[in-house]
Amino acid sequence: MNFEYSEKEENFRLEVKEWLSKTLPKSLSEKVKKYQRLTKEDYEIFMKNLSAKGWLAWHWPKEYGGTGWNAIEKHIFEEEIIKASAPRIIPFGVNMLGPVLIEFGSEEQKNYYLPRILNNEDWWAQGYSEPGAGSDLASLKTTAIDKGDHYIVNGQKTWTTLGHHADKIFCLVKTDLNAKPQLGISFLLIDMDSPGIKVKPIVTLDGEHEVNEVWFTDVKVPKKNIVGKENEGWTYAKYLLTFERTGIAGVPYSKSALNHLKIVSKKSLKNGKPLIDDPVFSSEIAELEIDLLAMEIFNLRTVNAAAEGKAPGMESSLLKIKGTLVRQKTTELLRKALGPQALPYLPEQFDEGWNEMPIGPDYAGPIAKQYFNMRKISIYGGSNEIQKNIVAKASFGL
Amino acid sequence: MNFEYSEKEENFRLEVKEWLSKTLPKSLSEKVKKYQRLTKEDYEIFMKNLSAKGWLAWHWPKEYGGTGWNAIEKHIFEEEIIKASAPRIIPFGVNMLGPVLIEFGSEEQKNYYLPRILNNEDWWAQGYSEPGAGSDLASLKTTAIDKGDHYIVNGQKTWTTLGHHADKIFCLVKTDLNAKPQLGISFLLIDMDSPGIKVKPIVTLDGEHEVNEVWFTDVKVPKKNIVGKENEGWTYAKYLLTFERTGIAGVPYSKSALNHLKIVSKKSLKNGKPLIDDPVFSSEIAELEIDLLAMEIFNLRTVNAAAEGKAPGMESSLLKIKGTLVRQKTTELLRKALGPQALPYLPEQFDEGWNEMPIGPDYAGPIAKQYFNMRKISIYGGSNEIQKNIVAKASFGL
Amino acid sequence: MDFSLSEERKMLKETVARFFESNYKNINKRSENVYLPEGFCKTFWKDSAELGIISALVSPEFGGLGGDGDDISIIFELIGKSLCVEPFLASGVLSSTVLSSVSKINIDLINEVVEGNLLIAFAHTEMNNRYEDSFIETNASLRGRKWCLNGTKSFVINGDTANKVIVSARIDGNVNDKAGIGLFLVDNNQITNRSYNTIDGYRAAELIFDNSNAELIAKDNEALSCIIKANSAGALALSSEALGIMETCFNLTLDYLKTRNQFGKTIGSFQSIQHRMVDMMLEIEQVKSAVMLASSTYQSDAKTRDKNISAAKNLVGRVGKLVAEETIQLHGGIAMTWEYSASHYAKRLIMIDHLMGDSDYHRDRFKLLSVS
Amino acid sequence: MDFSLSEERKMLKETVARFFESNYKNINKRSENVYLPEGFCKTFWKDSAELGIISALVSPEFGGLGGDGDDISIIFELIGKSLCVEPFLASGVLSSTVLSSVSKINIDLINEVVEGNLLIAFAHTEMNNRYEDSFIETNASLRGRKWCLNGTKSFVINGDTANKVIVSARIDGNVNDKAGIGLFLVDNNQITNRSYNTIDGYRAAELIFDNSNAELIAKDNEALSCIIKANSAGALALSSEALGIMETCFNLTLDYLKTRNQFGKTIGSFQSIQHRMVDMMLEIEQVKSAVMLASSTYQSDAKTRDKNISAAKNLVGRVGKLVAEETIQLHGGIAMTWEYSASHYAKRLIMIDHLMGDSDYHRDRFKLLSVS
Repeated sequence: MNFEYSEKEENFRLEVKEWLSKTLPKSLSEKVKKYQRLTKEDYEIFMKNLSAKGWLAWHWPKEYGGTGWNAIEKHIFEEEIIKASAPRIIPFGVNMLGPVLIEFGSEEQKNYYLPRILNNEDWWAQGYSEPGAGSDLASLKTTAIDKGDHYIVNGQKTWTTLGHHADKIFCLVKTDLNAKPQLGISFLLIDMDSPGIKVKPIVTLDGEHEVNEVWFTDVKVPKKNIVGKENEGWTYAKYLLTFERTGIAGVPYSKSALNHLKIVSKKSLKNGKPLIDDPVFSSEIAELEIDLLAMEIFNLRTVNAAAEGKAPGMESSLLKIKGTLVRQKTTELLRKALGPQALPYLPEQFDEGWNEMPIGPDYAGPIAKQYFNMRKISIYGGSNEIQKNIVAKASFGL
Repeated sequence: MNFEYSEKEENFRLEVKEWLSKTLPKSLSEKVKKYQRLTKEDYEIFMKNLSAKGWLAWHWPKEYGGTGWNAIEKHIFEEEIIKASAPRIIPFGVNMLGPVLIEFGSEEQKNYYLPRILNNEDWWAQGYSEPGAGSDLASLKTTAIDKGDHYIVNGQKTWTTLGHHADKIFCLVKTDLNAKPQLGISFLLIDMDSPGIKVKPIVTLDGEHEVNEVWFTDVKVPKKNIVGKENEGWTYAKYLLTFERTGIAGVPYSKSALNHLKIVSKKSLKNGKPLIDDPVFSSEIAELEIDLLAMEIFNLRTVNAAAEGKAPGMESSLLKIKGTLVRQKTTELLRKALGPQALPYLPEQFDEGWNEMPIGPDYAGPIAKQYFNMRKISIYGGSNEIQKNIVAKASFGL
Repeated sequence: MDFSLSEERKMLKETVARFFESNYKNINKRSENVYLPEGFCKTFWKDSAELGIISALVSPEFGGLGGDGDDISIIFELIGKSLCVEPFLASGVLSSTVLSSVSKINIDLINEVVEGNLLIAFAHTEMNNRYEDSFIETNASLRGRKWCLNGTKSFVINGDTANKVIVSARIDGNVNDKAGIGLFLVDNNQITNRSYNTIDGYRAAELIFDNSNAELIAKDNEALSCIIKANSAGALALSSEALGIMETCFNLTLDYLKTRNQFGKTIGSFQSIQHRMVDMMLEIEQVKSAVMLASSTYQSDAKTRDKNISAAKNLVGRVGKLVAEETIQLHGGIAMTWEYSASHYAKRLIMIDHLMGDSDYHRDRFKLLSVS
Repeated sequence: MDFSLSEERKMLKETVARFFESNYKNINKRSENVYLPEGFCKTFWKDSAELGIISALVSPEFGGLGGDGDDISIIFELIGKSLCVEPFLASGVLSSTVLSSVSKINIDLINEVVEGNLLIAFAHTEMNNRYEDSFIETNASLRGRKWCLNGTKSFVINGDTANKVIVSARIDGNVNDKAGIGLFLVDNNQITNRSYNTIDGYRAAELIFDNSNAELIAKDNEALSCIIKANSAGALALSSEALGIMETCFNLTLDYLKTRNQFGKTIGSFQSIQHRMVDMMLEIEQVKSAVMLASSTYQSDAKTRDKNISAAKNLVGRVGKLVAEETIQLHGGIAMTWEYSASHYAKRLIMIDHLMGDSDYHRDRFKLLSVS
């Protein structure tokens, strides 16, 4: 066995790295490093550069304008953009809707939407979750009533990430009201400027606005906006959920956070000495580093299997669980490392251009906020509890 | 609030302590301290002394020859006998069958059995568990078929502690074969020398023989040996399970084990220095000590409530869970403290009179063995999982 | 043994509970108070004083009506339940503990505090002082016959609106020496401050001393033992507050589990969730027990007091993390929102571990004190 | 990247698996072997040698057919699954690693080991040496031109039946000095031993050296780096063995959960049990990953080798405890019995943490090595 990358793969990594160093504005990566709020434009700059390079659709086959990369290349690409502190690629259009349209969309839909995604003409949002249906998507209540050539949509979606920037939203809606849960659901594309749509911000516990509620009141949606067949939306939604996710463990995020943790622990003092010299605290870091090291190999094993065409089974679920635990633990130790320096909360500090003196060291500001924010990762995208149910059912026959 | 004992209680403690120092043979407490195997006589010596003092039936009301102690006195008594390294009081007759007979037995049964228990004339065993029914007592399969003036008993009991010493056994048996689980069960007293009874030792993972299988083949049991009414044995069994158990958390055991842990950690060397000076290891000890300190107060709160006549509810279950975890953690740290010294296994070392040189320090021998043995405490007496089910059902309404 | 509260304390508990309930009913009220100019509600504070809540934190010897460990713990458990941000900790516990522990007692000053007329903050923490008692860089020197302070104190809770501040400063010796420490009383007009909210809703400030005039109230051993006592009193108060928060978190979660449906059943009917609730309940009972022990021995010798308080605060740190994280996880998304109270309880619970010594600090202190 | 085994190794794995399976089928067979005079089965050992299993642990350079990290890890994972007690660790890994790492290679000796004719034990641990590489009290001195040893070595696995023993001893310097260490080869007729079984079924011995004649095979830096390499090789072997045990424990538990009924349902149908099984499975995958990393970098520079092996052994210690305890707890009483195999797997798994460095030791070593 040998876990080193091939020369070809190393060259590819170098190409990504060099491209990023040339095209990613320093001011932008600085904002990301400082956890400052990103504007719509900040995301778009990076995504437009990716478009120009032909790398935006990194999960698509070549024939549709994608990269055609295998799982290892995707993994390298993702590692490098995270290491470079680039903004994240907003996944809703390019990584989520795109693959669904490629697999299930009509020719007309493909011809219209895919180029627009490739050129960043539409900002897509995802309309899955509802107030009464978190991890249990099958019990959703938003309805789309057939009115001949259009549907009338009523209901409410929630946790819509960056929905306030969106031009369009893909939604799961109930088209057959009498069907059982999971049945009678359709996959619908909706313009956000349709009359009757209202976006309300949700402020999260860290005081930030990233997610939204989206309310639909008698929203008219043309019938051609349905993807695939009526009442079969659940199949398409599931396709997305099982879609190969090489990055699910968030290894590069945890690696960079662990690195940060070591730096902070060197600077934080306990009894006048660097905290990292405290045997108990450094032991916690060491065991976390070991967990992460093992998880990186576990992740690579899965990436490699995917590159060889094997479908990821319970590995995705296990990596999701461990990935979130490791990442949360890193933010916890960062918070603990600060001691009382974790207390101050200056929301204005995360605005672009803020250049007052921080309270305490410059790295302290975002840390407690990040700790609380990161509680979400074990909840969304199928909570860790749901992942455990999936594994138990699929792998144990229990 | 004030957690100090009253003068009366302190005097009582002194009385117990002094009595123990006078009557408990030094050779016996040494055997207990060294975890040596106790003979039937070892147990009986101590219990006979208790009888003579009138303290054997420490859970019984005065009118039946018991002590009539309240929960705090019982708690003090139990603490002191453990501190003195006395053998444990075999509970099956005096603490288990006794209270059941007092509550549900016929006058004839009370007159016959209770004095015999008080005078240690019978060694009782408990016949509840069966191979197919561990925590799930209701599904037991041992049958007692009505034959007019007697029953014919067939079946198998298991985990019968010290059953190889027993003269008599109280059993739960199925008397109505058509009844649903929990119904049709009777509480039967059986002579161990009845024809058709066979006791087979179970050797546990630590190589010791304490528990047994008891096989019944066409065993004839007189009808007068049934306690209470036929088919209502489940009620009496439950009475025992809910019977006030002030010692369920095992606080005095854990306190003495923690003390031992500190001594061992002072003697064990790491890089030539006492292990207790290792910051990580001593931190584990400190947090365990804190857990135990809190549990001791939690236990006292419950003892106190019991002394005031309040029935213990979910507290018993919570204390059982935490008590086993703390005690198991203590044995784990003891094992870890030894390092490679935990490896040797000399079963003969636990025989009375063994006086060869031990391998390594004299305290090392029993430690790993004890660690493995203590895995049982979270399984028996209603596993920790069962305790959690009970709490969830009773306290949450979930 | 006596596990019950005296009749007087039961009444106190009921009165204060009712008062908090009617004034701090929902989380929006609290959020409003957080953004008032003072970072808390002056009227509420004044009303609390009139009701005798501050008085209950001070011993009769100094004009109060309580001041025992049990009093602190009763009141702060209720503070935890209502999540109130009034300066009970700064003025009611930390400063009044110092003022009533020095040898030169200023009874008038304590009276003013008890009546809520005067707000006094306790400024000991510095940027490089994690939680240590004697690690002090702020400098005190004599100019003629007047003391004058130079340096910066950090994370001073309610340090911006306090009328006066009790400040620890180094008169002599090296930064971590146990000797050479002084405690000073400083008027707020002698201090420049930069104030901000903390992530858990309190108001704190950096206090800058630039040749600030100061009155010496204790020095050397006396000063250090006052600092230690104040920090222990604060840790006891915060442990009790944390207990109140944990109980609330548990109840909020239980209610949610009973009503929220997923896959056609209440979430609470899932066994894995039930077992986690039992784990939480058990640990909260442990915390309750540790807090009871700490509060009942608060009046003992310093070693017993500090050992039991460290045991409680360490356990609070560990269990607090469990309860805060489980409360959010078992709720799911809703507990991630600002709108829902659980998120604020969780934040305060976590941040209590960053005040008056975290679980690591108190574990180490317990270790030292438990060696007999 | 290459996560798969070569065709040769796949064949090796299959052959060895089949061999273990047919010779070590049930736990009673193992218990019999444990109580044989040697503490293992000589016939089985000889057969293993003929099949090439010892050879697979030694590099072709020294007459073996393997010797890479992957070879060690394949064979010891299978040893874990069959729980066999033959002296693969002592003679196959520890001693042959030393013999093939010193500068004065004695190829004939290695051949004898590979062929199973000669059993060599590695005696480094002492009563006061926890897991340290250089903490050595046993003394070596020159009498004329002959080396002679005095002292006691403890917990020497298979030290009683070994024909020869490799012994670390101090030639010079203080007890924990890195310099002044020698490695010696000693005939068993020079040694008094006291032998006993370990709680996990192995045979070990105390070896007493009383002016024992010894042959020096390495000293100073060379000796120390051989000791470190042998200990790392042993830790890799034990980590792989632990992985095999964990996989077996998991499968035994899963089978039991599927068949055992309680309250009218299989235990496995309870959600809280299912979630704990997922936790176990996840951690076993982590261990598998860490062992893969460690074995694939075994031939790298010493620092990389030792760092990754320490990572694996630390994780094995932590996860081993989880798996052993959960295996017993989820089974219930049956796993407390000597008769049922799970108890023996659990015991070996736990005791592996007491060999070649426990989880604390390897965490500390990882800490030192991960500072770049």
